[in-house]
Amino acid sequence: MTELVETSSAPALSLGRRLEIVPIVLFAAFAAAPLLAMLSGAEGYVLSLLTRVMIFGIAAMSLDLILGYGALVSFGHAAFFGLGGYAVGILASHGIEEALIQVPVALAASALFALVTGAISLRTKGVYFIMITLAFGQMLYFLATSLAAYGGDDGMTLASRSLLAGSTALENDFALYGFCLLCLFGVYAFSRSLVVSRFGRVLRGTRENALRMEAIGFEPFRYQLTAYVISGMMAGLAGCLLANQAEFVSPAFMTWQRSGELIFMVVLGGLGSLHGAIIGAAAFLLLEEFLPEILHMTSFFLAEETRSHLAENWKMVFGPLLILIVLFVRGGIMGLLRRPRHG
Amino acid sequence: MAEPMLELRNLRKNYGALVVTDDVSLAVNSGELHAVIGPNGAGKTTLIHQISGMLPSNSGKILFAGEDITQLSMPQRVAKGLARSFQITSILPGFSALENVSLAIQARSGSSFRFFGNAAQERALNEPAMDCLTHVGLSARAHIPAGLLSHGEKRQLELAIGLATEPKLLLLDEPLAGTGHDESQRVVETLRRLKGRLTIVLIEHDMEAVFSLADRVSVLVYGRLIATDTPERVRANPEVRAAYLGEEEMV
Amino acid sequence: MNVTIKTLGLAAAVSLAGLPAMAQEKLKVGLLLTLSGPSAVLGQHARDGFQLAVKDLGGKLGGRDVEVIVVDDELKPDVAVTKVKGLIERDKVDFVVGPIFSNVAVATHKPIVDSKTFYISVNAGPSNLAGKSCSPYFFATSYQNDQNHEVLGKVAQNRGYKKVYLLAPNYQAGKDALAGFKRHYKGEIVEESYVPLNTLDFQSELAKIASMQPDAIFTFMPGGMGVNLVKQYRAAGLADRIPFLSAFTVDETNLPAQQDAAIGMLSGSNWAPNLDTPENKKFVSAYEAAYNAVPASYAMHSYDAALLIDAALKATGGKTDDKDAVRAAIQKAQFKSLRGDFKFGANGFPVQDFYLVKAAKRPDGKLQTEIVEKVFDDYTDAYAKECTPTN
Amino acid sequence: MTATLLFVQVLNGLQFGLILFLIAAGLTLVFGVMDFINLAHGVQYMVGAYLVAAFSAWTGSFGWALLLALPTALAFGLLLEALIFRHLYDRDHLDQVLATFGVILFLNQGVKFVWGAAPLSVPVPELLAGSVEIASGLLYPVYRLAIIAAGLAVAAVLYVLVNHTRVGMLVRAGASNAPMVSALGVNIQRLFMVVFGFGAMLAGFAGAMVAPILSVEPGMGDNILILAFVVIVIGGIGSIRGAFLAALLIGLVDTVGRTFAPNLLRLVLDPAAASQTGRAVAPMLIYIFMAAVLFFRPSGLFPVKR
Repeated sequence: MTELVETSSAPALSLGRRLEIVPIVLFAAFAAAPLLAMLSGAEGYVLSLLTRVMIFGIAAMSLDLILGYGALVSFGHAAFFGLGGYAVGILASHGIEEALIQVPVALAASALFALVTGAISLRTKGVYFIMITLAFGQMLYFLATSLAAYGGDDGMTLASRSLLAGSTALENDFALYGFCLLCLFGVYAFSRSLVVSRFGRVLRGTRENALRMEAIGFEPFRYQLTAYVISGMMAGLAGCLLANQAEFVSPAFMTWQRSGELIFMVVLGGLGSLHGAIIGAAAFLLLEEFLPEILHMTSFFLAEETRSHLAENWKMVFGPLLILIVLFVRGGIMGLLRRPRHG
Repeated sequence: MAEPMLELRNLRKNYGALVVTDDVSLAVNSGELHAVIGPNGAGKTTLIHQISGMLPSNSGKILFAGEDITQLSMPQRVAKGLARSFQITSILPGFSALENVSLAIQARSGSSFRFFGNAAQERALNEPAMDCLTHVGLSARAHIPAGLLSHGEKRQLELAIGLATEPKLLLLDEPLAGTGHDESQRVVETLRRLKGRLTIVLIEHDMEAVFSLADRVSVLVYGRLIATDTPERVRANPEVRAAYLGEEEMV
Repeated sequence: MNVTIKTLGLAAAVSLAGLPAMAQEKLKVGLLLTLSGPSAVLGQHARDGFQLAVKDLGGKLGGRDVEVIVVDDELKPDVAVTKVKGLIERDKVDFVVGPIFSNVAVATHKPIVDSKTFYISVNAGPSNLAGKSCSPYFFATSYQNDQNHEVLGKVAQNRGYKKVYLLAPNYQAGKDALAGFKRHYKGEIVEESYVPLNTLDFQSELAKIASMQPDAIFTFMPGGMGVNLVKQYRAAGLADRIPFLSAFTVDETNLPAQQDAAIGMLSGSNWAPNLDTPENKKFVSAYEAAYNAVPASYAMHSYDAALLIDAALKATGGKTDDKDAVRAAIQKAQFKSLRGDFKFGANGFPVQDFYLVKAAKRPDGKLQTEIVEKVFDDYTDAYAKECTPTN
Repeated sequence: MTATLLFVQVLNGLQFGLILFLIAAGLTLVFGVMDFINLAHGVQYMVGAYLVAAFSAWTGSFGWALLLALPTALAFGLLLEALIFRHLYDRDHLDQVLATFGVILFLNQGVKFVWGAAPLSVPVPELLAGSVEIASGLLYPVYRLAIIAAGLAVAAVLYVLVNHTRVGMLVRAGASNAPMVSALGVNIQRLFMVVFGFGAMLAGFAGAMVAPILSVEPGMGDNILILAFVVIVIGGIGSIRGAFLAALLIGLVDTVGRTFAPNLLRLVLDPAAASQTGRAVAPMLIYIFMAAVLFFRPSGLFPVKR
């Protein structure tokens, strides 16, 4: 009987293997990017942009964990970004610049916030869940704007990046890039392990049919809350990194628009594939950065003034682009990657 | 006889003025296959929901193997050995048939707060799951996504999932509903094989199946139990005949 | 002149970077401004003012052809940080001009001055950049944020108002504004009221003001909030009974929407379109002709920023390599500022005159602010003494 | 004096709440009947305001501008429905969110493209320009009273439409069970169109009504959209009655709470701490209120039975 188990699971596995090429290429590209950055002559800029992509990739992936695998649409996920950022900022302003202290504090704060708000939010379902997570996100946002001692609305600049076990290595853009890549990979590997683990299987099962899961003896609440806490901690980690990348913390990290952007990244990349979320984050940020220029370049046949006008109004192109993606590409960018193989 | 496996004492469920089940008292003996029949709208499914813990009761008590479980949640009751199926098939359509069952095995074997290791490849889970599938005759379809199974196969699968929780008591809500003749024969066969090995409470409209399988039959009309007895005597009960008159033909 | 939005994409930057670029000959100036969202109009004034100056100077600054690269900070500080790195490292700009908002200035200050690029603010003047965190690479052609508010505080004090009602949005700039007002006003403050940012409806505040009957109100309500407040203040019949003092609330970016409701309302400023100098008259009429709007102070600051760069580079012979020489040239730059007298203090902020201005309708029907009286002469900001330039 | 102040604040809360209701009504219907999350509902409010601004500049009369803006807003809503939204009804919520966010980006930039970034202004109509004195020295603008009257009138019309007409019956049925309605042989596509167009027009009407008192600017619909979502969630999705009460509650909590929260805090804290805490808490009030409502009533105050 066990033979049967292994042989007939083969087709499913090979399909899985074929798709494995996407994350491999993705991480290889991230690993190779610093070389490219050195050649570009604008390494600080390229690194800073790609570091941002990876940081948002972590945050988007953390959201995908509960959104794609748990069907929990958190509309307040940017709050964790802020928690992570402010943990770094506030500790640094009191002279504690050691990442080995800052990061655990950030994770603990995120976990606590997720535990409390998650326990309340998970009482609700569907759109009510979306809105109650938004409410908690907004509360934290307004709390941050009222922290006059820490810059209030303007936010605060970090004197320097965090120390890593006493060394100032992270001041180097390459080192920070490497550190973020390591975090991204770590979070990715953990998430991949998580979704196929016993825990992840319960989470996925709950997404498909919560009642059935209860009828075989699982309390969905406990698993969803745990997932929410884990996801919040990952996003909190991303917040620590963002504070270090921008060397700056502000309430703007946690506006509801930012939470919305994270959802868009996940959906854009394709739900429930983890690396899809990273790709979605990359697509979103790179489009935001380069769409104006792309428009400017591709409209070479128009008058210069019209071209700048077009570039300035890039959102008039970005908007319809999103609509077209939704209408014609099911399953986001990962859906697009998958499609030709299925013929 | 030892104490009953399941005992209901004056169980009641109402939505405002609408009383769905009223003063239901019933004892199901260990090892018995106990059928609950009644016309449409009699409150049979509600009764199952109350017993399984999906719906809270307004008053009354539920005792399971002598223990009061009235206040326990559904998952807690499952952990005590009380499993159920649903009238409208409830499975995980995106999971393979095997995974559907092995999740039920997972629920009772060790912690599910494990974040590492591929659960789909745990032999300790897959092998007993495969046994359950074999038991209901679905082993050949183990790796098909459950959503793609035929209706009858889904009913079989639900049975397998129920069995996988290793219940002492199995609550089955119309396991034959919507199945074709051949499929329903297969389910009846499976039930016959299970009979005696565990206690079963069966709700079913198919009277042929009920009277061929059941040790005892209870009749629920307008939320009240009007009779509990052996199939033969229930069939002869004039009150039951009156309740069913015009509803459907008694066998 | 060659005004372009960033011309090279990432891919292009990567492939072309090795080549000796011809553009190296050109002077590059990055404009970092808020050009999207509700506050975009402020950025537009600043952008247009700068481009007008470049045009008036024949497409050259300090004798060099100039390429102006405009980027939108989207009013997101962390986005701005990345955009700034792009300007500095990819586009290799010699100057960054901008931003409008203080939070963007605070966030981008470090990467810009760390790279030893000159940063010339055309509006934002947060207190720490004027004081403790001042930098030899940061200059402002505008003011320190508090100064316009101080003008009104001084006016309220001079006019002998006994009771003043203060109103500001509940965020840092709002708190700074009220602090600035109180620096020179010593009378009674009947209420210090903070409303949530992006408040649209001030009816409840107006009810409180009407019931308290103060001698004047002072407020800081930038953007759409200011439009709403002014219209509602007028509609509530308060405008003729209780003087309305404000900063960044009644200006040329808001007047087209406030219309007649704003007429007679008082503000503090370092300039007004009707300031009587030949340069200013020429600027205002040229701006109106080109952009069909009366310029606001943002346009003036950024026009001046271009004049400043032009004057400084003329002094260095067009060279930008010797940072100390450029800095010295900026510090001492001689140019005809649109506002008349202009010189830099030690902290890189201007020492200038401030006026009480009043919204008025011109004969042609357009609205603008007009000077009522000079309040401060050669005024230095309050934080300059905290600035001890080091690097 | 405090009593008058309270009265004025209640009037303000009422006015704000009614504007919110006009927007939330369409949103809750579209959501309840079609199970469609329309983030672009806020930009329809903005479009209404811009239309009135444009038409009143053209005709010189607010009345004419309003008369022209309403059908245009309706037509615009129907155009969006036909071009984009119709293809999204059977998609999951996230797809709808993403696509309608695209519409927001496009239209926010679009109005800036057409009308410029500077806020526009609409004069208060001559007829309603004055103020009435409601207590000595306390003036209240007539136009705001007109908004309250218009809002209540629309609410009454909606009540009649939803409860006493055939379309209303279908809408109510659709909110609780859409498949059943289509099984009854109703052209569900047309019902959706009607509901959608009507919702768009209501939002446009709200935008048109506030244009004379608020600045008309790009992005003006974004924050109000979030508030409208707060309203429909508190009210219970699909419930017009719930939206009405929740909108008034939110209006009152926001206006009255903001003024009196610091006063209440002063009872327990010293004045400085009270005003500081009050300042921090004020903007959170409606969110705290929403979280509290959902804590005790996870499906809102008036859940539609499904």
